[in-house]
Amino acid sequence: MNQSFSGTDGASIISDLVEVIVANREYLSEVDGAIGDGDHGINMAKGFARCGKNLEGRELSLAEALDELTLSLMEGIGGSMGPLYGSLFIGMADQVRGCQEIDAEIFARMLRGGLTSLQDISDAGVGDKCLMDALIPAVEAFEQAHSRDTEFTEALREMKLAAARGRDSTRDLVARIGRASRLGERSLGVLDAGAVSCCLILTRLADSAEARLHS
Amino acid sequence: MNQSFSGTDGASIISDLVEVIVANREYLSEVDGAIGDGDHGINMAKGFARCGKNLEGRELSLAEALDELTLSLMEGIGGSMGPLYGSLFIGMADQVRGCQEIDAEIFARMLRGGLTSLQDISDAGVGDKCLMDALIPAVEAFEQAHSRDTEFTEALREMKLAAARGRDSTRDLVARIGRASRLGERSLGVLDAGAVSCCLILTRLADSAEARLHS
Amino acid sequence: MNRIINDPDLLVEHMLQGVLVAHPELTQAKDNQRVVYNANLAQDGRVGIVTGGGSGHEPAFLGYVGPGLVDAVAVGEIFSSPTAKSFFDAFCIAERGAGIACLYGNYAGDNMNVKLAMKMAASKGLVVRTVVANDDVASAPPEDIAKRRGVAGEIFMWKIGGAAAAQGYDLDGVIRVAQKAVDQCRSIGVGLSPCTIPAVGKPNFQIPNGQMELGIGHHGEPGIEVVTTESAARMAERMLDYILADRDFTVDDSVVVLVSGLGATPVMELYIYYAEVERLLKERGLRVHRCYVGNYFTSLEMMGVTLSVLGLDAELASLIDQPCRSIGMTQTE
Amino acid sequence: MNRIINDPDLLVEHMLQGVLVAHPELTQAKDNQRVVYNANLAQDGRVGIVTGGGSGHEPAFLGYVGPGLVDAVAVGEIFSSPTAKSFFDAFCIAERGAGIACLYGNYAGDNMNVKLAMKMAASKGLVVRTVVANDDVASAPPEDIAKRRGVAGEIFMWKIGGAAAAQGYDLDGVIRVAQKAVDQCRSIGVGLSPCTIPAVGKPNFQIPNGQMELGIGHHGEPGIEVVTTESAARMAERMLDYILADRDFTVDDSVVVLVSGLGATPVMELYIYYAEVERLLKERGLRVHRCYVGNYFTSLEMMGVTLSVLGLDAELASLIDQPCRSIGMTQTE
Ligand SMILES: Nc1ncnc2c1ncn2[C@@H]1O[C@H](COP(=O)(O)OP(=O)(O)O)[C@@H](O)[C@H]1O
Ligand SMILES: Nc1ncnc2c1ncn2[C@@H]1O[C@H](COP(=O)(O)OP(=O)(O)O)[C@@H](O)[C@H]1O
Ligand SMILES: [Mg+2]
Ligand SMILES: [Mg+2]
Ligand SMILES: [Mg+2]
Ligand SMILES: [Mg+2]
Repeated sequence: MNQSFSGTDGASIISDLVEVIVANREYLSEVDGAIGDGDHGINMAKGFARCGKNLEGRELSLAEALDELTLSLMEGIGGSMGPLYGSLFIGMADQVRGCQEIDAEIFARMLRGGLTSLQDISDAGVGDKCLMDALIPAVEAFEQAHSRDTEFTEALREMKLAAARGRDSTRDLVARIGRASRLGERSLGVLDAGAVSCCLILTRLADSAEARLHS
Repeated sequence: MNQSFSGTDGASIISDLVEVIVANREYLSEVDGAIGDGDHGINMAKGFARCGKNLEGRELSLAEALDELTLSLMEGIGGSMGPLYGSLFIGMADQVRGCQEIDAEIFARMLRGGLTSLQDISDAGVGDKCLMDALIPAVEAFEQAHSRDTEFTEALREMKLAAARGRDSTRDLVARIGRASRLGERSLGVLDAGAVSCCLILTRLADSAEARLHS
Repeated sequence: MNRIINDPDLLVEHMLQGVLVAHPELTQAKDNQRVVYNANLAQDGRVGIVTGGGSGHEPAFLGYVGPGLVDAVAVGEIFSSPTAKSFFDAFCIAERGAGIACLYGNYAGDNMNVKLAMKMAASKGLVVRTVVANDDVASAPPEDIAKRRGVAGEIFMWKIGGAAAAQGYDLDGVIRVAQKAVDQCRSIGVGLSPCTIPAVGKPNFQIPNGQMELGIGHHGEPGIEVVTTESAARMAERMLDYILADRDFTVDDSVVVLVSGLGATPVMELYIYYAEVERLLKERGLRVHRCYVGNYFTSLEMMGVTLSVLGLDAELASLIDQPCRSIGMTQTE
Repeated sequence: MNRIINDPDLLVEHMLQGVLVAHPELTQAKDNQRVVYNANLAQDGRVGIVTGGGSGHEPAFLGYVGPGLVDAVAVGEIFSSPTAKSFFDAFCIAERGAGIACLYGNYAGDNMNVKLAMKMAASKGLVVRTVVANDDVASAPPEDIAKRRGVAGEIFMWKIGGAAAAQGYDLDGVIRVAQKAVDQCRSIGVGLSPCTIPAVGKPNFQIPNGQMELGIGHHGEPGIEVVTTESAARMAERMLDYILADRDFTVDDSVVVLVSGLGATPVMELYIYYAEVERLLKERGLRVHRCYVGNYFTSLEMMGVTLSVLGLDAELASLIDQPCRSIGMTQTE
């Protein structure tokens, strides 16, 4: 009944994240192009692809694989995305170090750890039209579902829904952060690129975890 | 019967030339703008206006007034127009130095002297789509009329006609000299700015001389 | 867009190739191509000067590496902060036993990456201190001065900090004078045309023809107002008014002025503009100790100009006059 | 058009105001504002170096006045030769008892005005000799080499001539080496966008977006061909091919390369381009003794680049390495 997945299968879980970002390179840049400078897909794919190369043929724990991803982002991207997503993943890694099995409790701590670490370097929050609009509701949705004793699978589903809703909410927001804030009201009506990439990552992470769940 | 005009009234004759160029500043630039860089009126007016200032309130022989014009052009314009028109006017001045009266014979020598001096520094000729297209036929027309013993007045009229015809001929020429030569065939169909200014100068010179003729 | 490039995704790599073959006095870090440093750094116990920032601002940042200026620079993608690792590697290279002064501009990405780099440095026992340039008066009101962006005034910070390090100042001293250079400097820019990042292929902001954007940032960050383009004289007056309203320069001995083109403005126009600035400063009783007019800190092929004014005391005056040599600035005797 | 100017008819006057207040080491002739000279000219019996040309090419021409370079310069209107009187006045100022080398570029207006100025000079007993740069291979075929225009290679002529004069060469010697610099130099340019003379208000030639004009002149004179814009590598190869086909540089000890932006091309791209040039030269067995990459000779805000290659012998190598100081070029040690 208490579902979990193995903490030793990190390389393949993170490879899934690499795959989804690289596959959405053009789409993410297109979204960024509407109100940003059109390079979000380029930036993200650069760092994630670098990680993909580093993971090839290796067996890593989830913590180790998250560390690899962090390093690739921090060494490969720079800009704001390197430190922001880097902080997110290092914060996650810190919560799963030494964990053989990841259950919903640990997964919740991992998500919160990532968010807290990210908030160390970003003041942004819900409503700023940025990746926080997807991340914060998703983390909270998982935590709430878990605190209601919902099953891991169901909590993951609620996390995905919240991430997607958060992503979509950015359409009606005026950007208060990053390049798009230049546009003021003109940033209305389109999605935020960071929220889109964050939702892609969380969704794939949930699917990867779910596929590996056992009781 | 042997018409002439006084060689002591130079300042007022040259002032007439200044007036016509300054009055046509915009027009000359407009003509240059079609296939050149649109500054012929600016360039010419700058030098001629400078001369106008220097002539103010002075009594000068025709030679002295032409020297003033030369100096103003050479010191004031630079580019190609300074030396070209400067050479024309210094060449004219050299032929009328010390002349109390200017008759058709001297006038013909003055025109030829100007052309020869100009040809010292320019290889251009009829057909190149430049000021030579107005100048050379005009000088030749006056000389021929004079050699046929035509009256001074009539020779001036023939000179004006030839200058205007020469100016108009540039419409159907492809520029072989100066900026407009960049355009090749595309320089067809519009007048050459230098031919226009040259025609204005010769016409006004003829009118000025004619108004002062006495027998 | 019509540009002289090979691959829009490899602009920085290709630029670095050119810079390195053209300037043997610069070297690339062995294990990090995005770190460029002075090849002739003596192991002499002086404070190391590091900076870094996005590319597309050339000669900034790497054009200020050289004797009397910056020792090592972290190089980012176009208009994008270098990685934390690059800042860290630059620290390691510049370290010569007296600590590192990391002198950079106030942008979200740079702040985050420097912060992470300093964590890495701390774990290796490196002493790194920072000065963060925030000279752009247009980017936030005086009560939010810490939010202001760094623009061309960063060059003063490097010049002053680099001269101090060359003279043997300790880390405290270098930080003190570099911070003084920032505190006593104010800048503002005006944009007359947008610029295009080649990988993007079209401008990601617009300035209507015949209009100018006052207070625009080095990456097209929004300015204070968009108005019909004025005469150089009026532009200079308007910009100087913002600068002089923000800080009282009459308390200084004299001022240094830096007029930088944003990339596509002809040098002729920078001098036309400078003539007006000089006249206005004189009218207001300010004496110009030294001036710099040229393309010192650009934004790709943007048209426009930035004006920076630095108030001097005796110490800054002596440091600004020291010799230096680099792609972007060479000063003799 | 959107520019930083006061009055389109007074650009040169206003630029000179700025240049003169910014650079106290430069002076304007008392009775001719269009002559600018090195304020610290010693009365030392050296050959005087004079040049001149239209404005809008900054830092050329006046930016090359300084020790080790040009002594006095005649300043023309935008893209228009200085007056004969200005050339003459520049001769008089630069004369220090050893004659004048007038080193200028091959343009109809300049040729005429220099010719007239030399007549004036002869009547005052001044000895003036000329070298006329004609380095632009695109402007006429080899059999018409005397018709070719002078472009950025003029800078080599000034540098070499100026260094020779500083070393005490007599007039014969200065003319000989300056002529050698011209004879052993070839240049070619490529334009990616037109430029606008402010008094005219619109470009007086066009380059379609996405196309490049190979062999374009510094005032938009027609080039050899207009083709779709290529990679920097292909551009460099095509341009170098023209240069190397025109003169055999393998006979020289080594070469100097000058890559100059035409005004609006980002410095980043000049380095991307230079990396390709360097590679190609190496492939062809040519050794680069020294290179210059930057905005050395511009055409207002035109986008594009010129490539100049100078073949060196021992004498030219020693002269090109001499120190010099000016707005456009400062070389130490
Ligand atoms: N301080 C911040 N906190 C959280 N997210 C941010 C912050 N700044 C920017 N972002 C996110 O970054 C995204 C843009 O990323 P990207 O295009 O890669 O970088 P850049 O804006 O430098 O080109 C935005 O869509 C936004 O979601
Ligand atoms: N070598 C030459 N000989 C005679 N006329 C010339 C020559 N070169 C140019 N022109 C004349 O000059 C005119 C252009 O003058 P202007 O516009 O003042 O100079 P620029 O072409 O330098 O802008 C042309 O229309 C042509 O008639
Ligand atoms: Mg972006
Ligand atoms: Mg970006
Ligand atoms: Mg013209
Ligand atoms: Mg002209």
